[in-house]
Amino acid sequence: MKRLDQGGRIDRSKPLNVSFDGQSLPAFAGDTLSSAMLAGGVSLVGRSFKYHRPRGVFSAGVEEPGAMVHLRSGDRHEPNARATVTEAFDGLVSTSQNAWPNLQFDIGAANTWLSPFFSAGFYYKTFIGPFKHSTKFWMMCETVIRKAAGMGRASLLSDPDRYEKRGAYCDVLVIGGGVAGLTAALAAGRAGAKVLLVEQDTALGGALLSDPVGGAGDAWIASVLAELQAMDSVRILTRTTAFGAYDGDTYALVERVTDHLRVPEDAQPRQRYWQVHAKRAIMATGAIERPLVFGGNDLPGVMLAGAVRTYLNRFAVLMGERAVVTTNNDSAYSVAADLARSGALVTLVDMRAEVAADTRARAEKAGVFILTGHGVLQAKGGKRLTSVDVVPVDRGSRTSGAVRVIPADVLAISGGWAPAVHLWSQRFGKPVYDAASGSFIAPEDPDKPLQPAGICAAAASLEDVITQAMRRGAEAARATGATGAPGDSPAAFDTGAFWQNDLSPNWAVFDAEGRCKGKAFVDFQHDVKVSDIDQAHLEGYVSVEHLKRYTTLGMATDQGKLANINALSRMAELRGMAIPEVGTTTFRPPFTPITMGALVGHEHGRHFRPTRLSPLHHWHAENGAQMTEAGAWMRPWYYPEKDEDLRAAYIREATHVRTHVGIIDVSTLGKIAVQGPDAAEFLNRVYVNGWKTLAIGRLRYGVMLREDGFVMDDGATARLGEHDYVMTTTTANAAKVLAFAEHLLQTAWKDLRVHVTSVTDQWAAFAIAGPKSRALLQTVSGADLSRDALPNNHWTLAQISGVPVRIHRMSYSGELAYEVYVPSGHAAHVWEALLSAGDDFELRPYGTEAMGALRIEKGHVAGPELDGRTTLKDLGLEGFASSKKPFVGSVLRKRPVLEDPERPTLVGLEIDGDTGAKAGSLLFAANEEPKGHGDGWVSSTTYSPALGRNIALALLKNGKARTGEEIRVVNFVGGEDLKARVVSPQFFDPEGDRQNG
Amino acid sequence: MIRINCPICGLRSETEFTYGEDASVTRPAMDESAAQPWLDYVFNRDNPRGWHREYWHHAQGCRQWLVLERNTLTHEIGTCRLAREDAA
Amino acid sequence: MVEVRSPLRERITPGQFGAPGDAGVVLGNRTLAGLWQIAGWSDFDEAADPVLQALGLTALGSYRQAQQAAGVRAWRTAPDRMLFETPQDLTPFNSAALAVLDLGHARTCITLSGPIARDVLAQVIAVDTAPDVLKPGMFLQTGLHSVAVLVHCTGPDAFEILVPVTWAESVWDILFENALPYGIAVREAA
Amino acid sequence: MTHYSAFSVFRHALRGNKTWGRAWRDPEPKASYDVVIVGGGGHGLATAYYLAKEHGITNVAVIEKGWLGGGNTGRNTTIVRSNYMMPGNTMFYERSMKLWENLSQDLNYNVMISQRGQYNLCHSPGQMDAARRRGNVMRANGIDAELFDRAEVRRRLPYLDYTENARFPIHGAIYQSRAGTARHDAVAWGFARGADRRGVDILQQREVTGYLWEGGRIVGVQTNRGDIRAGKVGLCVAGHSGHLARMAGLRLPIETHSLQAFVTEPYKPLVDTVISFGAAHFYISQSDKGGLVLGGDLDMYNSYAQRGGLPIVEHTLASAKALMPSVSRLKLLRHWAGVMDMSMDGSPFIAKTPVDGLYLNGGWCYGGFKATPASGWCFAHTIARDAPHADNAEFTLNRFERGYQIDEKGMGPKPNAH
Repeated sequence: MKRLDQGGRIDRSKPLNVSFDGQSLPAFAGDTLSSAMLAGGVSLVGRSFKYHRPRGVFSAGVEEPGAMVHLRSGDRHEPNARATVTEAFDGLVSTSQNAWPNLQFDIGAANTWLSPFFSAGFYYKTFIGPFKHSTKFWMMCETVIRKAAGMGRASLLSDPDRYEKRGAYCDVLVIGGGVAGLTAALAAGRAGAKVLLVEQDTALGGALLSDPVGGAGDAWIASVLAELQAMDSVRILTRTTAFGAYDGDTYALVERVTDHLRVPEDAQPRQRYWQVHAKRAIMATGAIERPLVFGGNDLPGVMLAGAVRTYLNRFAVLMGERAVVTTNNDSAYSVAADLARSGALVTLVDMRAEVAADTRARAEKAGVFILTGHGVLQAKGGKRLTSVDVVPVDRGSRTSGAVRVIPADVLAISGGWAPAVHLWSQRFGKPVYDAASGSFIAPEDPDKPLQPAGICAAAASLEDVITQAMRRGAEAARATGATGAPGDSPAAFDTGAFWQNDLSPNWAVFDAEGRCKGKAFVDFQHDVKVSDIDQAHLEGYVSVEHLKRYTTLGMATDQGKLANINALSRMAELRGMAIPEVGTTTFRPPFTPITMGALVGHEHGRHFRPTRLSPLHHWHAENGAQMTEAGAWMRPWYYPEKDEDLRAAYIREATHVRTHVGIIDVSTLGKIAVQGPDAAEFLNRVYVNGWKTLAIGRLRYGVMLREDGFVMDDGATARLGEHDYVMTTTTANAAKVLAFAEHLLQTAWKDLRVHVTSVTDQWAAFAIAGPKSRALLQTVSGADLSRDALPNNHWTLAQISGVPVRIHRMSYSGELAYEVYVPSGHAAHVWEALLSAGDDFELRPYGTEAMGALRIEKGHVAGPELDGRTTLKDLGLEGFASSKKPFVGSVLRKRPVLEDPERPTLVGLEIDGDTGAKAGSLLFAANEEPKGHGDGWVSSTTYSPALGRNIALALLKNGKARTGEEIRVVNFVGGEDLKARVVSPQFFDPEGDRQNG
Repeated sequence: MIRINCPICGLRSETEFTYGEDASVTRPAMDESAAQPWLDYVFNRDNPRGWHREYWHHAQGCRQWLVLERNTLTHEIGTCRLAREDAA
Repeated sequence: MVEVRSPLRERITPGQFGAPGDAGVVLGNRTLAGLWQIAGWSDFDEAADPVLQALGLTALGSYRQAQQAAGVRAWRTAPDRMLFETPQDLTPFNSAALAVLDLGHARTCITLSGPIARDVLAQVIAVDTAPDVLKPGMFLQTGLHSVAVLVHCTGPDAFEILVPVTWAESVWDILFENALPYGIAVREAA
Repeated sequence: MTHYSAFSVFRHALRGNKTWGRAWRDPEPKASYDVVIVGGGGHGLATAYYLAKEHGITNVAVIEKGWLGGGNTGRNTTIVRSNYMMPGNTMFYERSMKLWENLSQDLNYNVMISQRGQYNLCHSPGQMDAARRRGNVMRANGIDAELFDRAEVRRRLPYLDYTENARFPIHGAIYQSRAGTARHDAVAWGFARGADRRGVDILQQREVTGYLWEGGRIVGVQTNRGDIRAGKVGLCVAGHSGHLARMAGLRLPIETHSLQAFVTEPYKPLVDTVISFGAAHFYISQSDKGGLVLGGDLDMYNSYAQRGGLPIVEHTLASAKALMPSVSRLKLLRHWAGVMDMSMDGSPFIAKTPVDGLYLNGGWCYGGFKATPASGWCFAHTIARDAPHADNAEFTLNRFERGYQIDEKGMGPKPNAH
């Protein structure tokens, strides 16, 4: 292997600092990591998955199964980087993976000697172990297997790079920038369509880039590209892989924006994920070369013929002085001729008995020695190829003569070309077999919005490619409404390359018994051999999917790009069927492995989901609140003083409310404006209680059910005007209730003249609770809030510090309490005014934990009790249900199990001892053994400052009847077993004297 | 990516919408007091392989509920109309 | 008059951020002069007419094209709903036939402009922002970081985004984050 | 038929692996069977296996439209657990776990049960309370469960996001140490081989197109390759239960939805357990091959297309990065989808149907794989005895009429929310 002094598409004036396993490689701008490795004489790059066989560079593209490395280091470390598609950059550091202690001496390589025992499916037959009812033996074996498996080592550091996501909309998306793609884009662009052309490579030209530099192809690319670049309606993206075709004519692309640089600079993203919505798309994705199968076909030095040519012509790397090229079709004649012209001694071993005279003549003229009717029985060597055993073969690929040993340092193989129909298959299903090209292609269907063009559609010559791509481009443009003329096709030209003509079905070389000699690989990375396929067949794993799963064929990182068609050929032989009868598997996205961070874009860290903030959020933060997540919201949990913990803080806050006055931000409550002449009727239908009589100036607590009769939500609704109400919901259910209301109004209740609109953002809300709340509010607002002027469940308008507010008189804490609704842009102003005016009243903020303590003391239900499985009766809310009207859920709530008198119902518990019970503990009768599902469970707990003891709300079977009973409260996972007495859930001030005062 | 042609907002991606439910079941009248019609409405489904009428909510758009025809086998999209204008 | 406090007050620091050089994007925040929703039913045309007249508008308008009159912007947000930015108090028009709702504190306006504004927008909303599609004067309702927003194209390279106030910081952060590679000038809040 | 063991592998290897016999036969169908099971996935094959093993009913056929194990059995994320809280579920899933723990031995087929544990993360005090309730129910029913606080989770899973930057901080987790994964394909193959050994006929590439009726009773099935009579017909076709039930005139409380699964490139061991995120529908584990296996939320709309939509791909990967930021630079290798029977309360059906001769096993929502052994065991019992076992007594079709919704998540009758 050596770098040539001339030729190639590399820039010899720009040497790059690139290394592999500490070895410096002679890299230039334009190289890939693999071309730099080959130029530097590196033949052993990695180890295979199962047998840890030595592997080198096998391809020059995305299908690479062997040359996978650790790329970069530290927090930018990337495992399993394919060297063949890693652009060389200055400062590139790569190391080998999946080898221990090192790449040259890998202990795991011992597996290759044990390979008969590691045959297909051996895992399923062994490691079962002698112990009944125990998985320990297998798990012990598994630990060893897991360590040996895997490929690269992943980093545990956070990724420092940025990723972007963006949408794009075009008439015609052209995927692939080779001759077909460029031509199709030209036709569509000329017709006036908005075109997006994407190419995964760094440059446009596709297969032409593997031709010798300076040929007719280069001029062709330059002229087509110049015309495309002059069109405003055409956008070209290189380094961009279309990895998926999805519903809605959506194509997913990843652009590698800065992967060819050492680090992204100036806040540039590492990669950009494009979501393209294209009216029509053209798949000009070319083809992937098929390997031939014979013993030792995985040795470093054995390489796809097209790749040998790419390294030679694009990267100026001559793979060897003594080359053997073996093929079943004409295309490999190109590489043979090019190698010979570069000075290599080339033997071409053609499995076909006859070859077209012209083909033969052209190759021989270049100096190639041709053996027809021959195949490679075995490639030989240690860590790299040294010689090739060549034998005469018959039509069935069986040996029919003596072995001839040819010394060689490179063996180029070609089994024909498999069109890359992945995207089509992802979207529309399985491709069909085309006997003419011996490959699977997309079936002809002009109605499909995604059409193949070029080699991907098995075009047989460059003229065909251009003609067909012109037509596809023009058709696609026309389908999107473009009316311009596509003009004349760009002229075809002679590249001097051979096409896949006269493909023979031979794909492997067998000995006289029909077996391959040595280890003949079908799936290279996963080490699946022909003998594994044979064994799977013997054992009855005969469908394509069974074979794949039993042997892991096609499941490696190349996802069968190299293996599939050869495996199908073998199965067809074994089953005595034609390939199309055997069928194929469906291609799944992504086309090539995709960096996960790219698809995440900015949605990570604290932007994983948007955060909803109260207008008072910054006040809370600045005043020392510990915040907590409540769905999308952040809420103040407690406001610790000095080094108070949660418990000390909430007890102090709750006590303060009961003795003085406290204020809590309840802006997170859902608020829905309900407007229109039928608003009362609407409320009457969605709530279980009646609304027809609610007067303006009043408000009422309501409960709503789901359609199936379980409780959905609760909250107060105020009547603001003749046709105007404002409903409040729990923080958690606000969006759900609004969408449900809209659904009912727009589908089943179209006759109701009602509008519902979220006003959660419009209004901030504060609950002010405590014996001093009235005095405080009267002072700051000047309004008369006396018991007669504003009784419970009434509201009034007032002004606080120049801001018009609405004051609701209602209590959640059981104290004399008000809710103040403030336009949210004035929330902070009013809040601050209240707190400063409140110095005389010792107004203090309190958080959600203290609010929870206060509501538990009053026996009010909240989230833990409204868990989607409780009924009105369960929660002691049956009294609210009207019997005079139907409401949502009124029929289904009467189902027998929902009416069962034994159901768990809401009770209070007084917990013995000082520790308190934990929510989620189970309840058992005192004399009962604690097992099974228990008699109920603890939903909410707190220390009650007012009662001076630990209390809880719970749902207990037949609860009400058990008042006074002593029960067990068991928290198995916390090791607690407590006693408690069943009491009414209204622990504190059950008569409501305080709140009604 | 399902793309829905909202009669108000135009062609939009499914991420702006919330899937509602089967639109082929009809909510019984409010005064229906028998359980069976409610059980059928709330629980039982045709669940067809093929064309399906379904509710979508343009929650991050015009907040209209839509009735969309969609093929459950191929994800093809048929007509889309405002639920309030849907005759069925 | 008590000043309306922007939900972005704590978030916005005027200055230059992100990639060096000329800012590709200018971000700012404007408090709305007043925002009102009117909603009606089958006779919405008729019921809305007095409001339209009072604001100097003639028709309900389309779902894509915003309307302008002196000191007024109007958006037809649904068949039976319109949104107006106006300092005028529309409460007096509230009736059995027309539901009037004050949303003046419910939204804030994030302004996004500059030569790269359309690209930044394409990174955060799933709607085509190309100049021949989203033209000055057009508007759309869409999701931005899962938040329902109204985007109004106010000029060739200028957009106003009406954002619910409780989500405003998240939306601002996402716009900021997506504009970093182009260089951002953050304006003093207006 | 060969008994599998290290010794048999050794013996066959010495003969060049040319002497292996079929894992199961490819028989010609008989005209009539005592029981015909429709659906050759894990559940159908397990049902046939247990009919033969536990009830001595061996004149059984399993009819499969495609290739066995090709539906959801071969498409799931292979998680096995028994952390269910609702009466009706708890003991059923624990029966399944106990069967799993002996399944490789029972089947003489290594289904690779790996009890590497499962964490359900909690991200708020409320979630911790809900997890405690679940854990307590499990423990009270003899099932292992532990509740860990943040510090303990951090000690055990140091690679998750514990920084200030995490949108939903980890408060703790509930852990089941006996949970884990199994090799999904092997489960289908193992049951197939086990059933076949006991005389069950497995008939692949045969699609049921209708039923044979006699006097209002189902007495067999019509297939695309001829009729087959049966004493009893059992449906095990989750994803398509609605379709096959409708052929018998039944409308089910089931909708069919797509659920996607994801696998990354293989890496050296990284995640040695199963972790469920509590802030979004997401879970992660790592296969023995080294691929990270990710599961996400349903595509929310009804679908029979076995391919997933892009929004859920994005959501799932975003969840992965939110939970474990270092996955950002790792690569997604493949994603696919299966179609699920989503029932109206999130729980399954194993019951006689109102149609004589027809038995239903379906409605598995996301949770079918872990249930496979118990599902087969209980369905076999129900078919053989014409009455449910106590462990599947509540999995009836009429439970909605009664109001007995087994709703683990409390989401109500929204099939895509379970």
